[in-house]
Order: sequence, then structure tokens, then C-alpha cells
Amino acid sequence: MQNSNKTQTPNNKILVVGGGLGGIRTALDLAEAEKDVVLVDNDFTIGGLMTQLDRTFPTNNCDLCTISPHLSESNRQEHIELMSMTSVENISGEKGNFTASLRTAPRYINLDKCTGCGECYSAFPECVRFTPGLDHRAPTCMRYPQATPQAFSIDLKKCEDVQALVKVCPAGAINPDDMPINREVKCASVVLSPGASLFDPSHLDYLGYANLPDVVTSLEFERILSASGPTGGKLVRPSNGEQPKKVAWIQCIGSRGLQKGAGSYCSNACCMFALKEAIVTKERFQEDIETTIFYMDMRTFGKDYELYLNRAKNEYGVRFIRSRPHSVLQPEGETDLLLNYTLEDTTEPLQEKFDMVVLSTGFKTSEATRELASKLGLELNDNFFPVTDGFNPVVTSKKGVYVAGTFESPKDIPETMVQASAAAFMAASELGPATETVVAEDEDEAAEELLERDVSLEEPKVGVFICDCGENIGGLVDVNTLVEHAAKLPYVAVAKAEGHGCSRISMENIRQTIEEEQLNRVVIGGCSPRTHQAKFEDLLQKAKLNKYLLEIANIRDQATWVHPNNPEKATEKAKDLIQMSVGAVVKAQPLAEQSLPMNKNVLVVGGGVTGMTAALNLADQGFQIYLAEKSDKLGGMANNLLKTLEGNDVQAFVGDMVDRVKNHEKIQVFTRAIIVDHSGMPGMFTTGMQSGKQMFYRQIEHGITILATGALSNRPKQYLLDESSVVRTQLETQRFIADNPDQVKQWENVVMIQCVGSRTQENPNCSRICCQNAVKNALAILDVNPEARVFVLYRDMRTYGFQENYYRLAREKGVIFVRYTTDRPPVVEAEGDKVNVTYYDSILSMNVSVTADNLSLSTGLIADTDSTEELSMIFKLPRTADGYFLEDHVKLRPVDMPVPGFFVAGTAHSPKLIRESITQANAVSARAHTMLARDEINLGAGIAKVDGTRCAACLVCVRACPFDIPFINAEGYSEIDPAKCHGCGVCASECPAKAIQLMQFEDDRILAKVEQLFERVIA
Amino acid sequence: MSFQKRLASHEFAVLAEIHTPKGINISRLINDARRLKGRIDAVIVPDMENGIMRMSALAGGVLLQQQGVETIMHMYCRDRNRMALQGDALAAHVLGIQNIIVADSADMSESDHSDAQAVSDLNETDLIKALKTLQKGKDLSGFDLDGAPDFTIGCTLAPFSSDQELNQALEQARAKIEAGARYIITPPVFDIASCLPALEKIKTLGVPVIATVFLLKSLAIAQYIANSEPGANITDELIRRIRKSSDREQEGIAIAGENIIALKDKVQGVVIQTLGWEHKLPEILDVAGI
Amino acid sequence: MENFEPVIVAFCCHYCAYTAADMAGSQRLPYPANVKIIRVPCSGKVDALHIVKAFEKGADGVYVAGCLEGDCHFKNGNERAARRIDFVKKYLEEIGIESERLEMTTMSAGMGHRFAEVATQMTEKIRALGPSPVKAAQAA
Amino acid sequence: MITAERKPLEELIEYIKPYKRILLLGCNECVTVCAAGGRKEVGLLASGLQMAMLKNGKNIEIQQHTLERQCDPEYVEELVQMIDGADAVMSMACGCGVQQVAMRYKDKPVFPAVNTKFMGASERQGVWAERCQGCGNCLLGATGGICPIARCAKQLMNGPCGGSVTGHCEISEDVDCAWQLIWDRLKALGQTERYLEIMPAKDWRPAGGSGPRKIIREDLAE
Amino acid sequence: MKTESKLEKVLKAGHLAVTGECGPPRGAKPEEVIAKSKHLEGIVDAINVTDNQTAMVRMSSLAASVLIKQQGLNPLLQVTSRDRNRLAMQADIIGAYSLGIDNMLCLSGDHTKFGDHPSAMNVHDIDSIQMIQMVKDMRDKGIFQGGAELKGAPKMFIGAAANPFADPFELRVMRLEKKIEAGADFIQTQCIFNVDKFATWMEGVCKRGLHKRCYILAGVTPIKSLGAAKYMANRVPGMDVPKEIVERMASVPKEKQAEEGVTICVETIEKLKQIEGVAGFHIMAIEWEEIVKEICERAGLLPRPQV
Repeated sequence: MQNSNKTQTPNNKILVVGGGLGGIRTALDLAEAEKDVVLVDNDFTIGGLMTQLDRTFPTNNCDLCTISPHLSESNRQEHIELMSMTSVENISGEKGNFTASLRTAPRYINLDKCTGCGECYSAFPECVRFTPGLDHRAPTCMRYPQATPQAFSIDLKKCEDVQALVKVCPAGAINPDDMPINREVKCASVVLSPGASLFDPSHLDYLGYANLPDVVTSLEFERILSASGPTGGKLVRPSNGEQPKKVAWIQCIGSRGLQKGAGSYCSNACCMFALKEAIVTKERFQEDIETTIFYMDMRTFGKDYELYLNRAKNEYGVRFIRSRPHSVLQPEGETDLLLNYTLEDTTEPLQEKFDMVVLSTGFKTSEATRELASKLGLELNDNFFPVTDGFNPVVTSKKGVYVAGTFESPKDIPETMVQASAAAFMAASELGPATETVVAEDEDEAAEELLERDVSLEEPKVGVFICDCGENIGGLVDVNTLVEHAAKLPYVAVAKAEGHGCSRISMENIRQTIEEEQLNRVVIGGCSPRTHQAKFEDLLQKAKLNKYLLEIANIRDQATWVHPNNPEKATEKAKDLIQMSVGAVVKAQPLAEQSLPMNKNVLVVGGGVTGMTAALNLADQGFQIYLAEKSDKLGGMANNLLKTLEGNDVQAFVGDMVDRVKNHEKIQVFTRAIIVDHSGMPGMFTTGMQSGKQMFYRQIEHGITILATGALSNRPKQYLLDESSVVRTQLETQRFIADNPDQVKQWENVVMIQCVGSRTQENPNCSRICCQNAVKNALAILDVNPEARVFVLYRDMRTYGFQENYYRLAREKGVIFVRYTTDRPPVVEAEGDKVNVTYYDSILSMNVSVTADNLSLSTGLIADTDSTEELSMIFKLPRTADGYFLEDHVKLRPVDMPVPGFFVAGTAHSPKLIRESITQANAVSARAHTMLARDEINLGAGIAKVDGTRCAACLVCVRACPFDIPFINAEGYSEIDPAKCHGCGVCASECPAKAIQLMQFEDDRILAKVEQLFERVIA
Repeated sequence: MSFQKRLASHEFAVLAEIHTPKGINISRLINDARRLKGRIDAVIVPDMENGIMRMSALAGGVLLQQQGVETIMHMYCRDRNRMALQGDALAAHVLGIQNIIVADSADMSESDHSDAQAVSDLNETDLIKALKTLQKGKDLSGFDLDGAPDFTIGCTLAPFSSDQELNQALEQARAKIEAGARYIITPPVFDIASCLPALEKIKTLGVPVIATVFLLKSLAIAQYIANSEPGANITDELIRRIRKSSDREQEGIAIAGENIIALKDKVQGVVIQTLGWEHKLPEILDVAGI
Repeated sequence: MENFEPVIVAFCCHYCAYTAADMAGSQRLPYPANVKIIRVPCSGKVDALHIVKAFEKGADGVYVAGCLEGDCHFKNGNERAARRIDFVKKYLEEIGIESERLEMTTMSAGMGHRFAEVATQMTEKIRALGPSPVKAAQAA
Repeated sequence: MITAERKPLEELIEYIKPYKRILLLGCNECVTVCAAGGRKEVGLLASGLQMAMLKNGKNIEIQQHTLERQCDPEYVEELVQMIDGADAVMSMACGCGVQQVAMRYKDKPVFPAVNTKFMGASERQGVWAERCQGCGNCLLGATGGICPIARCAKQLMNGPCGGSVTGHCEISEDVDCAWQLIWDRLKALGQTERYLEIMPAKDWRPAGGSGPRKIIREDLAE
Repeated sequence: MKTESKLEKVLKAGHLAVTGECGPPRGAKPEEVIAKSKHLEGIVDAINVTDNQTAMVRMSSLAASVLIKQQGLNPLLQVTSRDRNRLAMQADIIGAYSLGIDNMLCLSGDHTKFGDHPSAMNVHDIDSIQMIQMVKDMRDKGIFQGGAELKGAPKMFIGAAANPFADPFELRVMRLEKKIEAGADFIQTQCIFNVDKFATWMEGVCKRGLHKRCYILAGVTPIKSLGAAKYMANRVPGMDVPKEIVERMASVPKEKQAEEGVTICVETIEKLKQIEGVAGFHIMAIEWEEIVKEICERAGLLPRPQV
């Protein structure tokens, strides 16, 4: 695996601990930036928690499907050394020169020999650790077909007849004498991403988890829902195997300090987790099931998460009850569970029957990770999470050691991805700027490329491989029927069912089949080419076929997923799609790819903290940065911030950063800079901007664009804002407290209203930052004036993560938190030089009036729609409905834009705190670095080609091309520069002489699809 | 018809600004100018306007003149002393440049060489006088020239945001005209209707008035000018129009073109300013029907 | 005619409509199985010939789905496609095929719902129109 | 270039009704450029005819072929290979091409699929406009390079009629008044006085007034 | 005197000449021609007989002219280049002259697109200026257009039309000059509503001395209704009806509109009399011939001089 032939010095590697999604992302980013990585995980296979999820919010994508490309990619990457079943025993040394002692446990299986055939498992299931555990309490036992490494592991202790076990393996891979291996690895820096465990509610008798089988944790419920789970995706009650009719979720189990042993923090992801489970459940069973969530505050503060909450309420009819149930009981002789609770505005005890109760358990650091932290000498906080830098959460107290993911603090997948990339960047920066390493031309690789089989003279010989994608395809249609159908089609030499086609073993099977049968065309029946084409193209290359001799029939997204209630129609459609692909692939021709040199300059749009961080990061790596700021000075929104919730001095931090940016020799700063035009293609963009007072126009050539344009402070005309002098935004309040402590000392009553201009019809999303802002200001006021009475009128307090500690502190200090609902909002009237705030107190069931010396409105952020709209027009980028830039994939590519070479960070992405913005900026730096590390950018082969003998030089293509690429050459026919062609195909479709073909989408290929479709239909 | 004749005949003159490159790549300069040949009366070549160091206007002007495009060269007092200015003027004449605009110079603070020293040996009025002196065959020290140059001299009107400022600007302009400027160029006009009174006032100077038409490239640019230049008459209406447009580039071009049409019977001519988008000038002229 | 199941070809651009179709898939939004998607890089790539051939081969309906106006990844391929569709519609009328059997539609990548909606509407419309006269003639 | 436009399908169907095997011919010259009879249009028409005939209850065979230039006999000769497989030929070339094919293959009916329109120039993509009527005696030198014969609705040789308004011809807003164009051009050339020359009555003989025309280059003619 | 034409005599004597117009019927109804021409008896010096006016087929202008001549009136034969080639035109001209017709007007004619035979070919073998030249050569040189000698030259008083309102306006004076150069003896202009523009044109005409080289009869038309005003303003190519005229027609009740139209016409004539170079008036009262008398009376153009 380790075949990089760069000159290695002992300490230019990076150790990544933890093979979950975060660790994989870190390793991939580092590897793509040409850094060597050792990725260790103590489990048998990598993947971590995410592999156990059924689907993820808010897209409800299948997780196995989204993660599997990453898993195998990590294995493929030549810069990554993957060590499974390996734990870190000790790490010594310091930044730049660590030595890690690693211990790899015996697997008793030789990875090089194991084919994952499963013979051992069928013979001795008890001692083979590959159990799709039917015990829902043990979800971690379960593995899935795309596992990496793709091999079993033997639990020798459970094996009674070792010799019999050894014999059963056809590959002779079982080695009972396997020994643990100790190894030392030198590395320059360490990224810790071992994840967190989940709270175990067994000791909480009143919730009945320990003895009531129908009380499950949210992860267990997820396993039950999952197609690859113990019940094969059938939602049943563990007690009796029947489908439940009423399911309740109880939130905040193990979080917010509510139970014995619970963390004091908010676990951040559980609300969305429960919402997702409720929605998926409703989706599947519709009216047949009732879902209820018992919650304290619904904390849907992420990008577009509020919309998800609204959908759960309005579209799916999920029921929400604001209450903390105090017990779950099962009365003698009954099968139902009885949930006892009270509502906030009554004391009357209520009871309701459910047949399943899901406990939304939060994150908790595990003993093992705590131990790891202590070995490294990391400082931990009260909740045993590492103490991190106030402005940079991936930086720990120990130099050279970085953290990411739930090990750092509780969080969801996108934030883990962002931190993982950020940590990758920080860790890589220890290695210093990329130096010109002379890479001895990889002769093997070059030779291998030459080995691509010439199939141009062969008759088409097609192999059709059809995935069942677990239940996703196979659950609805009989894959064998599809295989039989495919086998009968012309030119098809092989047709096979391939299980999870994208799993390593299936890929290997396909490759072997191609080579053995000398296939020269391949059709995959599976999921979308959008996500999987590249993967199968690689496979073809490995099988020495030109990668363009491939068609993918998207029978999952276009048949089984969308015709779930009609297996016959789905089957017929899948046959159609496969036949169309076979027809098309027969016409496919081998193609050569185009590549272009990568321009290594970076344009950063936006000179706030986010933009400056990214600029400094990449400039330190030796890249030329152009930093364009629209206003006349750097600093952005942070110029208005004084302190963070945790008390860090923002002004000093920003001031220092501005100085570093201004004095950096690799950064050119343009203030008052407005982007006005843009052209080019990935790797070589040209952007025109007008900058300075004089609006000097210049064009920048760059290969990377980072959008860090920020957001705007919202300022809705509500609650006498801008009418009364005592009504302020939270930002203004913060400034006022700092500047006028004497006046603050006079305050008797202070009121804060949350969600002003957020979570409304016009601006439906949560502004994320306001709850902690209110808490911060409330505490600051009490610091100055402990006598002041501070009222916070809120809808849901969303003090996620460790912010919860401050929320609790504020309550303890006497800040009065009162919930209001949108149908009874507070009323504000001027009263002399004060304001009178009237709100409805649901506990007292009456209106309460407070005369306030200061009214602070949590107005939050709104997208800078003018800027994002114009930039999205100029750069051709998508935006969300509320005007933020829309990333390529909300979960897996949270800072990448759909156009290669474009990245987004900070509040231009969505509202966020300063340290979150900085993390994104670091993440963006890592993502950008993966491109900047390359000298060339591959443009693929999808370009237009002219047949000069047919061309009538009519100029149609010259006029039609949106990019002005074709021209009539000296020979008198149209010529299209392959390096410039964008591959849209407009010229091909308008050419009256049919002299132009768009590669990969040739006419005969498209028409073959049409023909095959109707061949079937009419036959 | 030469620009000078156009002025004399009271026909509508169309000028465009083309900046010299910051560097030595002159292909854009020449291409842009070629595409305008025959469509406009003359090209104005600013000289390191607003303190951005670039190739000098003299060289740019000569290059364009070689392309058969009549050139008007900017001169001003910030960067050169009277020796250099007179020398350049003589050079310009010899190399075929017949038109000079004595422009106001922006201060150094916004320059890309903000630590450079401003010369300001002469002021604009002095410079105009100096040019007139040269035309009479003498230099500023009274020495005889071996052959006198000849120029059509124009001047610029300082930007204004109030009537008072306008009056001040007019006062300054009057001095320049007395010194020998034969026409005056206004700051950019955006909303023609609302700037008519000011134009009328400017006309009282008694020399042909050439209005500046500025290409708004984007909403951000329009907003920037509206916010940072109090005198710029960018109306909310105009901002709305650009915001509504799905192709703002085209909208900006349309606005510039329409403004030229609207100015046709109101002033003696226009200068089109595109600040870097000189390649769009032909499209603006198309809209304006020129 | 009661059992008539139309066959509809949807040419979908890679950047918006095809992604929307995937989105419909991952959101499990059902739509009629009658719609078969052919992926193209841009709706502007859909040749008039491809459309006419689809009818010749027996399609009851064809639609081209591109990006929303102004959002085309390739500047204006979707506008070209729209003009081309109008042209082919006229030709279909000449041939004696109802022009409603061919439509142009636009959507963004995120509009899984719209994809399903358009697919359903188109199927319903074609179902109401009955089999394509060409197919009917072939059958006869 | 010679411009042409496809005939209505109905008319074409009438032509080919009696036949079963049709050879549909395109031409890779002018008609390709004006999008009337290149490979693509041949494909579209073949498909359209096929469908329309099917609707009429008839299954026909259509062979498609596009010649480099249908007005040259050598290219037309290529068809020898395929002509026997056809009962009739339909040509999408201009009238010259149709006749060339008809002359060579005397026993095959040859039908025009396009209406040959005029000699024109591209105004922009997809728009062609008449510029020349081939009158055989070019007077563009006297009219500022704009032809009043081809571009004035009344072929007036001595100036605009009274119907010219704001540069448009009286017959349509979409038609430029040729004489307005001529006048503008004369002005641009500084030759307005030339307008006063009376152009004498035209000799129409070179325009075909004396029957079909022919050009013979003695040095080249065999 | 170039001809025996009465119109020429009136003009030569320095009187303001008046011509009227008579559109032949769309059918073989000689009585209609006679009835129409009777309205103009003693009112005008010559009666224009239109040639397939507005490209609609009518009784030939030659035949109608003969009918009018038979009434003892003085017809003015209109000939367009649209319908006949040079052979047919010359044949008709000799014929007409032989039947006592000695005035003619050379026109190019409205495009067939506007008429009832839009599919007819527009002949335009020669254009109107070439036609003038041809008639002049027949008359003065005694030769046919093809150069052959002509026995018995037709002594036609040759007229041509001019539209001072069409574009390009600046070319209009030169176009007149060209017609005069070709041989036009008199000019009848397009209906004048925009007197200012006409005056501008006449200024150009006089500047070049053209008014001394031929007689210019200013065309006027009484507007019968608001609808007619609008129609002429919007639909008739080359017609310039200022907004004020339409508004003025609109300002009076429907039943008074005809009267208002006549008043406008009379006022126009009065204004035109003031303009240098105007030698007379051509009153086009299409399908309203009976009104010409009133107009002439009110404009002080009656009685007609005897020459």
C-alpha cells in the first residue's frame, strides 16, 4: 500500500488516529495534498459511527452509499497507510518530531489472502467477527459489505476447534498463530479523531432501558430502520417483532446535565437525529404510525435545519411535546409502554401509551479516548473533552496535536467534515510549505497506463454487472431477473449480480471478470453516475480498459427508489435502463483525456476573519493570494465584536490578523474591491475586479477561488428598533456595556427578545449565534450590575455544545428565561425614555409587563443577498433560498462548491460563530490545498470533435458556442481547441452537416439508448 | 472629421477613454482602439489617473495615433514638474497628438504608490497657460522654441455633490477656460433628468460641454458609487433597474447607451468611461446607435 | 386504451435536471415509471434529430429538462434548447403528431419535488392524449 | 450563397406516395449552411417522412445520403451505387442539384424537397436575407454597394418611392428601404451628388431576358 | 409651350392651377366615371385618372380617360411602372394621345402586396424616372425607348409625383431634381398635412431653383372622418399626418367631422398659397368628388380661368 516513492524523512508523516468519517476526511485531504499519512483505527474496519446510520439529515441520503466511495478511496490513496485493529500505546516527542508506539492486535487472518468469501463465517459464525448482529443492543458488532479492509476478523477465544476453522478457509488466510505487532512511527504532527461514544442510559431505572426491550437508544432505532441492520430494515418492536404504531422520542438523554452521569453540555446533533428518525419512520409508514418527540428545546440551528424541523411538523405530521418525561413504565401484563410527563404550563400529570420509546442519547467521551488524551498530555475540560484554542477549535493545548470531530466536542457530520479538513490543514502546515520534491517518474504507473488494452478492432464484448445495493435495489426487484434479461442482449458476454457493486470485493470481482473474459465494454446497473462514475472508471483502468468504455444504468435512483410500491414496474424500468445502457456502451469508443496546468494563485473574496485566515494559511504555504475586500478595511463583522462567549478578546485577535495579512509578502490586499467579471475554467480562472477609491480595474489569474463574503447583521423594523434609544441589537448592547458601564449600573430591568427576524416567514432559518449572544450579554450585564433583572424571551434556547454551560450559569445567576410562542409574541411600547415589554407567561397563564431600561433584540444574521446574488451570477454558483452560497454536498462536501476550484467558508455559507468560521477557513485551506498540490488539472475527455471532411464551414458552431471556442482553421474547417472546450455540446447539436460529435455523448450513443428503449417496449 | 472640427461644427462628439496597461502588454489597448476606429471621434488616454502607476499616456497616445485613431492625451501636475510637462507636450505634438486634456489630479493617499511624493510644481490653470505659451513659441522661462506646437486643450470639471460645490467647481473651471481650455468634461452623469439643471449651469461657461457616461458593470459597482460619491446622481430607480435585470452586464451597457442617446441634444458630446471594459465600448455604441 | 402506458423519454441535463432526478430518488419521491431518463451534459445538447428519432421509434412523449433560466452551467444552453423545442413542435404538427407530446421544462438541481411533479404531469398529459399516432400506426 | 427552405411535409408526401424506397439526398454546400438540406436536415426529414407515411398506413424505406456538392456531375456520379435501391429520389439541394440528379438518372423520378429561394447572405445566425438577383449586369458600383434590384421591393433604380418611412420599406417594417441604405452609404462615402445621375432603363437581357444563361470560359472549357 | 395641354396653359399663364382626381370603377360601369367627372366640371383644370390605384384592379386609366374626354373634360392619364413593361406603356401612351389625351403622370405605383392581387408580379421593367425620360424622348426626340424612330410624337404634358414626407428626407429635393432632369413638366405632391415640413422641403426646392424649372402642384385631401385621419396617420406609408390634425378631428362630434376636414383642407390651401414655388393644387377627394367644389369655393380658387 505504501508505495510513494518520494524521498521520505522519518518525520514528515502525519499520524491520524481514528478511522471514522472525520479521520478518513483528514487522511484524504492530506493525501491529496501529497502528504503521507498513517491512519490507525482500533476497530476491524474503518468507518466509525457513520457506518451504522441508516440515513442522514437533512438530505435523508443513504449513508452507506455516501460514505462508501470515501472508504475505498482511502485505501486506494498511495499516501495513506491504513492500520486497522491498531491502538496508540504512547506518543512521545514534540511538534515536528513525535514518536508514536502503535500496537496492532492479531486478526488471525492474513489480509493479503482473505477474499472475504464468507466460508469461515458460515461454518463458525460464533467466532467470526462479521455478524450482522441481530442483538439490537450490540450494533457495533455489525459490519457491512463495503467494509475496509474487506476481511473478516477472528475471535480466537470463542473458537473451540481452531484446526477446523483453519481448514474451512479456501484461501488459507486463517493464521491462528498471529501475534500482536508493536511498531513505532515517527511523525511531525498528530490528528486525533477517535470519535466519542454514546451515553449509556442503563442505570436510569425510571427510563426502563435496562429491562424494557421496547425502550431503545436512537442509534439502536437507527439500526432497526437500516436495511443492513439486524431486522433487515423492518421496523419492529424488539419485544414481539410486531410493527409499532406509536413511537416516542425522549430528547436530551445524557446531555445538558439532566440525568445522573450526563454531560453538562448539549450534544448538538440529537435533535436533528430524532427529527430524521421520526421523518423516515413517517415516510415509510405514513398514516400507519404516530411519532412524537418529547423535547426541551428543539435545537435545529444548522444550515437549513430549521426548514427540516418545519417539514417534520407541517409535512410529515410529527408531533412535538415540550416536556421532559419523568418515567417510562410497563404495567404488569401489558405490552404497551406508559410514558409519564407533565406540560410546562400545568402541573397535571399526564400519561400516554406508546409501543416504542427511543432515547436520544448524547455523546460522551470514552474511557479509551480519555486515556489517549492523557498519554498525549492533552489538557481536558470538566467534561473530559480536550481544551482547545479560543479561536481555533482544532488546536489543542499541546503543540502539533490537533483534534477533530466528536472527540473535540459533540457535533454532527458536516461539522465533523469541516473540522477534519481544518485539522488536516493545521497538521500539514507543520510540514512547512510544499517543496519541490523531485518525484521520480513512476515507471510502473506509466507502464501500466501503456498497458491499456487496444480494443478498437474487437467486436463489442459487454459485461453487465448489477448491484443490489443492499436493500436499495435488491429489496424491491429481483436482481437475478435483471441479470437474465441482460444476458440475452446482443454483445453481452457476461451478466452478473454483484451485491454491493461498489464494495471492494465486488470491484475486485468485476475487475477479474473483465480480464478473464476479455470484456471490452462494461455496464454497471446501480446508482447514479453522478456519484459513482469516477469510481467505476478507475476500476476499468485497473482492468486495463479505457475508462470511457463504461455506461451506468441508474436503476436505484431512477427505478427502485422512485417506484417503491410497484416492484413489477420498477423491474421493467430497470430492464429498460439496463438495455439502453448496453445499447449505448456498444457504441462507446476509447477516449483520451485532456489536462491543463494548474494556476496556483488564490483569489479570496472577502477580507473578514474567514477570508484572512484562509489567505494567511495558503500564503504561508507559499501560494500567491489576492484578497479582495468590498469595504475599505479588513476585518469584516469581527470589527464589531469585542469578546466571545468564552471571554476571548476578538479585537486583539483581529488586529493581529490584519497586521499579518497586510505585511505578508504573498498576499496582495485589495480594499473596496468589487468583482465584475469572470471567465476561464477550473485551474485557470480570470477574474476582473474594480478596486480602490479610483475603481482601478484589473484582472487576476488564479486557480482557486475562496468565497468568504460574510453575511449581514439583520435589522428588522420591529420592537421599536431605531425608534427608541433604549432598543439595541445584541451587537450594540455588547458595545454599550463595554463603553458605558456607569449607565449599565443604573439599569433595573433588561429585556432580551430572541429570534427577531429569524425563524420567521421571510427568514425561516435560525441565525445560530443569537442565543449564545444573549447569554453572553446577560452575563456581561450581571458582571457590571449584579442587581439588574434580566429577562430573556426566547422560543427555543439553542445553546449547543459547551455553550450550555453558560446558559446554565446565566440561569444560576438569576437571568429569567421565558418562552414565548409566535402566536403570542411580546409587545413593546415606548414609555418615556424606557420601553414597556409585555409578554405572556405560560406558567402563570397571564400577561406580564416589564419596564425595561434596555431592550436587546437578537436580530441575528441574514445573507448578504445583493453580494451573493451578483457573485453567483458572475461565478455561476448556486445559492440557497435565503441567499447563502450552496455547497456541493451539505454533508460530505460542506465547503466545496459545485464548480471545481470554488470553496465557501464563514458566514457566506450560513450564520456561525467566529471560531466556527475560522474552522471553515482552515477546512477550505485544506480543500484548496488538495488542488494546489497538483501541477495539472484533468479536464476529462468530454469535448467536442470536428470531422473536417464533413464540415461545411458554415460558422454555426462558431456562433453558437457560448464560450467562443470554435474557429475556422487554415484548412477551412471548424476547429475546437480541446483544452478550451467546456463540453456542453451545443455545437454538436446545431451543426447542420453533422460534422461535430461530443465525446461520451455521441449521436449514435444517444440514439442507441432511444432505440434500445423502444426495441424493448415494442417487442 | 477630426475632433477639433467636430467641436467647431457644433456636432455631437463621441469620445471614449482607454487606459494604458499596467505593464507592457499593449495588445488589449490596441485591439480595443481598433474596434472603435471610425465609430468615435477620438480616444482619451488618461495618464496614471487616480494615482495608479501605469504606462504613460504619451506612449499610449502615440500607439493609438499609429493605429489611425485620433487621441486625446491627459496631462496633469501631480507627477511631473514644469520641465517634464513642457517636454512631454512638445513630444506629443511631434508624435502626432493634437489634443490635450488638462485633468485634475487625485491626491496620493489612494494611490498604489501612496508613499510617492506629489510634485505639483504647476497647477492646472498654470499648465494650460504653459501650453498656450508653448503654442506661442516660447517656453515658460521665455526662451524661444524652435517651432511651436499646436493643441486643442480641454479641461475637467471637479466632481460636486451640492450646488455650492458646483459653483466652486465652475469657478475653478472658469479660470482654466480663461487660460485657454476650449471645452470641459463633466464628472459621470447617471440619471440624465436629474442632472439637467447642473448641465445647464455648466453650459454657462461658454465652452462646449462633454458629459462623462460611465459604464455600470454590476449592481455592486452602482451601489458603491451611490454610497461613496455623494454627488453621483445614481437614483434608487436605477439601482432597482440593475437589480431586477437577469443580465446585469447587458443592463449596464444598455443604460450607458441610452444615456448617450438622452444626452445627444443636451450637450456637445460624451466621453464613455468603462474602466477596464473597453472591449464593451462597441456594444455601448450599438445601443446608442452610433 | 384503458391499459395504455405511455413511454416518455426525458432528456435531462447533467447539472440540474439529472441531479434533481437523483434528488427525487434520494427523497423517495415516487413518479410514474413511464419516464425514462437520458442524461446529456446540457439541455442545449439535445439535438432536434434525437427528439424526432425518439418519436419515430415509438415515444409517446418527450421532454427536455434543463436548468432554470439564467442558471445554465453553459451560459444559455437551456434557452437554445427552448427555441429548438418550439421549432420541433411545429415540425411534429406537420408530421401529424400533437405538439403537446413534446415539452421543455426547467428546474434546479435541488428540485427533486419538481422533477417528480413534471414527470407525473407529463405522464398524465400523455396518457390523456393516448398513444402516439406513429405508434398506433405501427401497431395497426 | 443559395438559400432554400424545406417544402411543407404535406407536399413532399404527395410526391412520394406512389413509391416505397426513397433515396433522400442532401448537399454539403449552400443548403447545409442555410440549414435546409445538410446531413442534419436529411435526418430530420427522413424521420418525419417515415412517421408521416406510417400514419398513412405505409411503411417506406428511406436511404439517406449527403453529397459534397449536388451541382457537380462527378459528385452526383457517386449515387450509382445506391440509385438502384430506390424507386424515387428526393433531393434537398437547390434547384441546380435536383436537376443535376434528374439529368444523370433519367429513369428515376427526382423530387425537390426544398424551395430554392434566393441568393442571400447571413444577417446573423439563422437569418438569411436576399442580396442579389443575378441580373447579370452589376450596378453595385453606382449604388454604394447596395443593390436596388435585389433589395428594393420595386426594383427602383433612381431612388426611393414615396413609401419609405424611417428607413423601412412600405411593404414591411422588417424590410430596410434599400434606397435609405444606399443614401446612407453615399453620404458616408461623401458621394451624395452621385445620386443625381439618372440611371438609364435597365437592359434585362443579361438577367435572363434572353433565355437561360451560360458562362463559358474558353480556356477552361473542355 | 411644349404641348396643347390646357393644364400647361393655365400654369404657363401664371394662374394657380387646380387638379382633381377620379378613381375608375371596379367593373364595366362607364356611368360611374361620367358621374364622378361631372362633379369636377368647371372646378378643376385637369382630372387625374388613377391607374389600378392601391394595386386594386380597376377600369384601365386609358379607357376612363377617354370616357372623361368624351364628356368634354380634361383627363390626366396616370401610368404606373408596376403593371406594364416598356412596350405596353409606350403603346398606351401613343394610343391615349391619339384619343386626345395630352396630360400624363408617371408613377411607380403601390406595391401589389397591398392590393387584391398580392401574388401578381411587380413588373418595374423601368422605374418612374426612366418612364419620364422615355415619354420626354418620345415627345421631344420622336424616338421610342428602344431608339427606333416614332412617327407622330405624342405631345404629352409630363407629370411626376413627389412625396416630401418620405425618408430619407434630405434626399427628397434631389429626387425632385432628378425627375425634372428626366423631363417632368409638373409635379403633384403627396397630400400635405404637415405644412411646416412641406415648407422646409420647398425651401430646398427653391434653393436649387427647381420651382422655376417645373410647376409644383401641392397635394391636399379633405379628411372625411376621424377614422380616415387615423388610418392615414398610421397605415398609409409615406403619409405624414401630424398628431394635432388627428386631435383636431377627434375634438369635434362625429357628424361634424367631415365639415372639419374640409375646413382643415381649406386652411391648408391658404397656408400653401403663401409658400414660394407652389403653382397650384392637386385635390385628392377620393370617393368624395362632390366636395371639391366647396373646397375650391372656400379657398377662392373659383372660377377657373379660361385659357
